[in-house]
Amino acid sequence: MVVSPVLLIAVPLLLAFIAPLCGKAAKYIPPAGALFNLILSVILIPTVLKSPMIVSIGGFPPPFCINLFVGPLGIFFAALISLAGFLISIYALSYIRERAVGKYHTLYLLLLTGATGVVLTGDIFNLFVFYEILCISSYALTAHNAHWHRHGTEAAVKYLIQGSVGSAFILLAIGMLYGFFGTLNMADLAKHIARAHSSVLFIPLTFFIAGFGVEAAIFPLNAWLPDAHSVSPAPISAIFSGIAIEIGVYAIMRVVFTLFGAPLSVMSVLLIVGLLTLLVGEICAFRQNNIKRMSAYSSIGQIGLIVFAFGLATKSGITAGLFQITSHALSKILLFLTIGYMIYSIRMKNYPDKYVTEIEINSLNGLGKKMPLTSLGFAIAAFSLIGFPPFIGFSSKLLIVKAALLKGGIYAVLMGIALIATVIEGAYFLKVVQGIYFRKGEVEGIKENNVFILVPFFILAALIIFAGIYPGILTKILNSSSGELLNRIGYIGRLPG
Amino acid sequence: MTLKILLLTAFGGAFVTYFLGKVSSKLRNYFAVFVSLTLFVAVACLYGKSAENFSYFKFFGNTLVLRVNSLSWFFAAAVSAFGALSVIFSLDYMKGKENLDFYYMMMLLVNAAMLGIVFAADLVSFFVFWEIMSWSTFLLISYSGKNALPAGIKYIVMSLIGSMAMFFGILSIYVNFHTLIISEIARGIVSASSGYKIFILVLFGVTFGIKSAVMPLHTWLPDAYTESPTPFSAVLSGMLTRMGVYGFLLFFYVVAGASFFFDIDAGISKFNYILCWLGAITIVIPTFIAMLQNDAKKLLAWHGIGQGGYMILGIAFGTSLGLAGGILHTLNYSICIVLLFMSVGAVEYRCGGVRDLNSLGGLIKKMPVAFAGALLGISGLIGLPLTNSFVSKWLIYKTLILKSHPFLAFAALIGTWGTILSVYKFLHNNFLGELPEKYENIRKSPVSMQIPIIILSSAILLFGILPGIPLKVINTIITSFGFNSLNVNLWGIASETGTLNTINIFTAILIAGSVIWMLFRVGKKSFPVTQDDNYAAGAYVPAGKYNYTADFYAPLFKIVKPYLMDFADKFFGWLCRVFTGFSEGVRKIYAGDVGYYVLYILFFAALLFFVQSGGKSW
Amino acid sequence: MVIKLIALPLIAFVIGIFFLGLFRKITARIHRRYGPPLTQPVIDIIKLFYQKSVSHGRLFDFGIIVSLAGSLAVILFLPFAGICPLESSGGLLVIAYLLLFAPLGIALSGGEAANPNISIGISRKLILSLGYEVPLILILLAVMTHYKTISIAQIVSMQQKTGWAVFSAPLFLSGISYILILPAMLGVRPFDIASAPQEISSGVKVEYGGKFLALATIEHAFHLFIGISLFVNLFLGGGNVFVFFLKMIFVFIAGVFVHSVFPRFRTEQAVKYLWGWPALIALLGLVLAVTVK
Amino acid sequence: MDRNKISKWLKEPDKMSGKYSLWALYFCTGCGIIEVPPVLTSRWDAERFGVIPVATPRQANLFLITGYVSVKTLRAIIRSYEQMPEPKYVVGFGSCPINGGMYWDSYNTIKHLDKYIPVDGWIAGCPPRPEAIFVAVTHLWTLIDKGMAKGYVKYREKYELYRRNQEKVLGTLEWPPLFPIKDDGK
Amino acid sequence: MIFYIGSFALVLTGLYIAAAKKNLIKIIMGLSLVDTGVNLFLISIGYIKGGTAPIFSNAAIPGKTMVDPVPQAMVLTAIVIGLAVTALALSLVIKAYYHYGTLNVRKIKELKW
Repeated sequence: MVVSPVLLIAVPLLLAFIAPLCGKAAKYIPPAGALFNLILSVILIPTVLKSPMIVSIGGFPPPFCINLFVGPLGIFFAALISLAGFLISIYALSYIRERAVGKYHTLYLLLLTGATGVVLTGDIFNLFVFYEILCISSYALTAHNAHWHRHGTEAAVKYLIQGSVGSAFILLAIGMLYGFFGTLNMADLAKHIARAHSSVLFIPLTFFIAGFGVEAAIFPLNAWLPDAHSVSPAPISAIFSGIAIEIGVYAIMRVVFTLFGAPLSVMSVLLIVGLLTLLVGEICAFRQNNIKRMSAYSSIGQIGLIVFAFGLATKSGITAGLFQITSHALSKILLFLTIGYMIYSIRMKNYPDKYVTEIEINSLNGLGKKMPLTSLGFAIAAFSLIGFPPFIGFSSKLLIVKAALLKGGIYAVLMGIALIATVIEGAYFLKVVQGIYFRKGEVEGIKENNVFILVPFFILAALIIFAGIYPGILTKILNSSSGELLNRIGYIGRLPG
Repeated sequence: MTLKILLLTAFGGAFVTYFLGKVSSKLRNYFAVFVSLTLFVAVACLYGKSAENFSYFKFFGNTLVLRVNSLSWFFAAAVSAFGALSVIFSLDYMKGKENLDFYYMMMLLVNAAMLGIVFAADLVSFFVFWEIMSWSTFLLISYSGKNALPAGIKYIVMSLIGSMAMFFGILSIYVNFHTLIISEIARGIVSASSGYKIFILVLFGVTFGIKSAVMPLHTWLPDAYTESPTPFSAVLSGMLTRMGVYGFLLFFYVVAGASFFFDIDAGISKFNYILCWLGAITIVIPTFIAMLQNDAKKLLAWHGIGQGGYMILGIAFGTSLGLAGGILHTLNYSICIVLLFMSVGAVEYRCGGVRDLNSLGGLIKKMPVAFAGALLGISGLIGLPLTNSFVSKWLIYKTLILKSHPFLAFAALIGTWGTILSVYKFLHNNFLGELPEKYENIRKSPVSMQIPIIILSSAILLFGILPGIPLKVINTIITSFGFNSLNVNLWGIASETGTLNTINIFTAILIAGSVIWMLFRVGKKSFPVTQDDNYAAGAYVPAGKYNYTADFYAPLFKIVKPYLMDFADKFFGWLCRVFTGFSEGVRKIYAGDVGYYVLYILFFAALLFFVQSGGKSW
Repeated sequence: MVIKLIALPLIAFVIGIFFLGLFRKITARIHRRYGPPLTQPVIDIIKLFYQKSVSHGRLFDFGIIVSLAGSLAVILFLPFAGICPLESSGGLLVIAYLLLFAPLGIALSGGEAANPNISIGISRKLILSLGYEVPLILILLAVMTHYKTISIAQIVSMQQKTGWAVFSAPLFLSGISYILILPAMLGVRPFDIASAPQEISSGVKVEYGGKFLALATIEHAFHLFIGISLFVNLFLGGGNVFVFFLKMIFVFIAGVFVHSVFPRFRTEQAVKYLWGWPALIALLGLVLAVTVK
Repeated sequence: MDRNKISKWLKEPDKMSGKYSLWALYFCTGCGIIEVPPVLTSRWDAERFGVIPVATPRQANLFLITGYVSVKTLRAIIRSYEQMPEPKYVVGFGSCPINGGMYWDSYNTIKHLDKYIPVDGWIAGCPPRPEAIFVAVTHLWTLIDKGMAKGYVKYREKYELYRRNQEKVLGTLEWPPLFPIKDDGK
Repeated sequence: MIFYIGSFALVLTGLYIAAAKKNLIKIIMGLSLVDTGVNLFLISIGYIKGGTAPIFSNAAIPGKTMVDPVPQAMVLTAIVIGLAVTALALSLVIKAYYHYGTLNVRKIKELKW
């Protein structure tokens, strides 16, 4: 083993605090950090697929120390996070140029750190800490440019209040678990829980789900999401939508599957909640006039689909959920980035001295001719989210439906209901696509010529299409990831000593 | 392997066309025509070949396969032919419009996707191509902007509902039979329970019902046909909508198998009779609604629905004759409607985009070729003897009568009379009657429009006089479904109970015509007059000043109009409004008050708590 | 065969013209007039051939030829007293479709003339035909379903075994309905709305003069022949030449009586009538034909 | 009446058929038309001579000008006459078309119809009795037989003259000349 | 036991404040109360009545009487996090007041639906 996965967390954390010192060069630090993480995690993938890596920190042997558990799931998420982080930070190079620039980079790196930490750690309290890092940087990023941005502040306050309640729940649950079993190591906890026959264990589980659920944006804990996603600048929306909420889902699933062994009652609740989230998200998105808010609600819907897939609690279901996470991350990031660029261009043209992060759908009319590549990116992202082949969204939908049908019975019926959401999604996204390409707008003198902004589009679009045509490249890592989630015994068995 | 190359050419050609357009528009046009013609030639070369299961790709560990047999060849040939003709027609029609690179790319893409559909031998590739077709169609429908946009949305929403149903069905099949390859499913499905059969057939029925616009699911079609660019309307009506028919054939007769399909008892009636009746309703109501239309393309669009009913009826009825009639009618109808759309396109092109039947007229003198096309087109649509549709309709009627289903036959026949009325209005108001003064100086349609019109017109006559040409292919299709072979000869059907001999009819009419012509020549030579020289109670009224073709069937409307509402459209509209209101309501959940949000969290936690404490299942 | 092919149209022509003359004569007698000679239609036709007509264009000529050729072709497919040269080519369905040529041809021909009266006439004609096709199709279907064939020759031969269809239990309702719609099929009063001379200057024929009108008159004669002979074939059991002719005359005279005493319907009245009792009876007849074996 | 003479039919079918199939244009110009319905209906039954009213000039070959002709009507008369197929015959009915009759000094009535269209025969009377119509018809038969009812030929030959007369009264006519006018050098 | 009851009482009070109060400052105080309650809960898990500090250098004290150090470490972390959150929250509240001119959450409702 040449490199340590600790670096995945340490480097961005370090860079986060170096960034403010760098002055003008600060903006190159997030891409550098994310690229480092990306390369590192990709290098680690083959090793991890052979056997998970466990890194103990502080010299104590597990379960007494804080340890990192770098399994396929963790490394998959780490790679996804760093990929998203890298592309978004390239985009942000020229997008985030005004006002609170320095703070942005620090917070951004902190967010990446938090996210990476959550997925890599093997210790429940450590998970909480990283989760809090993620959350606090999210609150702050939401309020990016709070001084000029009225809605950003409002969204951040609301997000913060809900998030804090959720965090308190998590901490409470951790305390209870510690009170019961006297350990914080997840493998150890899982071992104890598997043996225990306590009838009160459902209390921490409840608190965990309710707590992580806030970040995961499951219905009805997701009221912050449309606000926060819609008002923050495009890269931030993208990282929220593409990464942050998926981390919430990851946390729920880690707790539910690994710690508590996926009891049926919880899984069915999650399934229903996922379905509700999906439907409510799509239905709300259907009537939005604000393009970013619409996309935000669409994120809720997609999360619902992910939770639904996980709620099936079968291997194929989890694989499908993970695939959907990938597909949603790629597509939604592309969607938010393209929307962001459109908003940016319109804003620069029409009111350059105002700070605008959201815009009416009608304002995008006719942009297809002025910004062909961006519009193409938007269309690809939207098509992928709807689930049209040959884009990646199709593959993930295929896997989810297949998983639900494999489980059969009532699950198949619920899946049928879930598919209605796709129709709604198609309706509102395609209306926007139509507007961009076929409506006449008053946009004049807008050009797209910023390479830093366009390059992420290319990469994301290429990934979406490539992974849509060859979904096989993901199946191996996703299969072993889902295996990791389901194989509780194996997880416990990794515990040294 | 050739199929793979064929599809690669089709898809690649579409994208190359786009980029060529950036270089030179002329080059792009030639290339588009070249690609579409190449595809046609390539498909034509596959005639008579039958090869199963070329694997060409792996998707999630499933091998995706292609195949060619008589069924797919039949549809592929039609698709590529109409595609090529539409592209040729586009050359002049689309001249000077915006976004032409995109337009040609999408035309070729739709074409390619349809080829993919008919060549697909496994359900995933079928679905993938189906969806590519759906969204590229959506983009093309929306191409014209303005009114086209709601039409596009309507299309894609209906289409998505259908695709989702199919998606569900495909994966259900996959999960149950562990294979996606059609021939293997066909073997596996024999053992399925009858409830499952109905479930699957209903799912696919919805999908293909939407695509081929069976009556309660047709509402996307009139708008979509009307608002898309006319060459694409031709493709849309000609082949794309008929992919639904292909789907019916594929799923009912190949996947499910004929015996499977007919053995199902769906409660009151047999499944296929339900479908038959849907087909019958689809014939009658739309053809009568078509009479009410004043937009030429909308009128044709309603016929698109109505004629689809014949195909469904013939196919679902499921006798050799009915099946042959249904499949043959698919081809025949497509020829006619493509031709009619092209005539409308030519008129539209010359008259500055006017399609309003109340303001056109008398164009026969100015655009004889377009008129000839329209005349043959409507004759075909009606099913006059010596045009192609006569044969297919005859087959359908005959099987309905012989199997003692006179009520279905009544629906089919009365639909024909509805067709006569509405298409005659189309012809009359476009080409006959007074020529308005403003169209005094319009010119003939350009050559690129005339070529497809002439080709299709001659096809109508050829297949009408020698129906054996397509019937021979269709015969192999229906025998491959396990039906009795028809006794087909070049000029019709020779079977025991009532034969059809188009040569006789042709000869009879030819002889009668020449006799009458000689009689006509015996009379004194008439002298030509202009359209101004008309009897108008002794007054001189220059033609074109007044238009008596507006509101052509006014007396009839007084009677039928109350009964001819598009109830399905109203229902769906109501559903949309309800859904919109509902979604407005649901949005209110996110009330903006953080106190509520915190309460939501608490409630959620409480609910979970409650549920968990109730079911301590671990 | 060839003799039949030549003879049948001639017979039809003679009978049709005879009917036209008879028509005028009987009408006149009912009006208590002396009336024209029976040969008057022939005189008219000869005169018309000598007149110099106007032509509005190619389609104007072509349409009338198509119209008459269509009627002529129908005659070849329609058995007259067992004479039917082309019976094996599609049966009743082909006839039902070939019948379309005549109105379509005239409509096309008139259409090119750009006369508003023609537009109205075509519209009325088509509406009327839709009106009577509804019961007519039901009737034809009842007959075809009952005899399980689409060949008229077979229908006739079966009737000769079992008796007239109009008096047989399963088909008598259809027969009644056919009688009710026969005036509309023949285009006589009260259903001559399409050619109403007083309202729309004889509708489609308003621009016809000379040989065009002559051909249209012949077409009308053929049309009378076809409509009546179809009824005789389907419901009155055919017969040999003489019997067949007698039956035709009988039916025809009944039609003329109706013609002579009724005023003209308005278009919507006609359609309402046709879709009322005749259609209802025809529907019941079809149900009867399906149920009663 | 030689309607049933086959030999004559074989010799001159055009004249014979023209004689016994006179289709009259149903055109009411003045009070004389009041006498036409009795002629056509049961009382006198013109149909027995082959005379029937038709709806349009395209089908007619007999033009009855039944009564006075105002200037406004003249336009319609000329139009209708020109639309009738040849051979065609015009019969002036009553004294008004002949010389103006009781409208002899009216500023708005045509006095001599044959200045504007060729008239093959006249029926005097104010108005004439229905029987006079039969007399006129039989007279017309003789004229046709003798080849004297050639008004339409005259119209063709002297079209220029007629057209000039017409335009003198009516001003410029909207429709183009029926026959080519040779010297257009006005 | 009293600690547990007390801590839960604190949590519930805090949640009530967060859910029911209109003033943003009060809500944040409520959140702080929740935090405090949770912290108290954590401490009381590790607390042993009459226990000593967990310092192993003094071998005389038996391990059993030592209070568990892990919850204390957790609480320390949690306090830091809570502090950060509160600080951020208050600064955001200042901004919110600056933009909206009110602290009433019923009036800060521009983002909804």
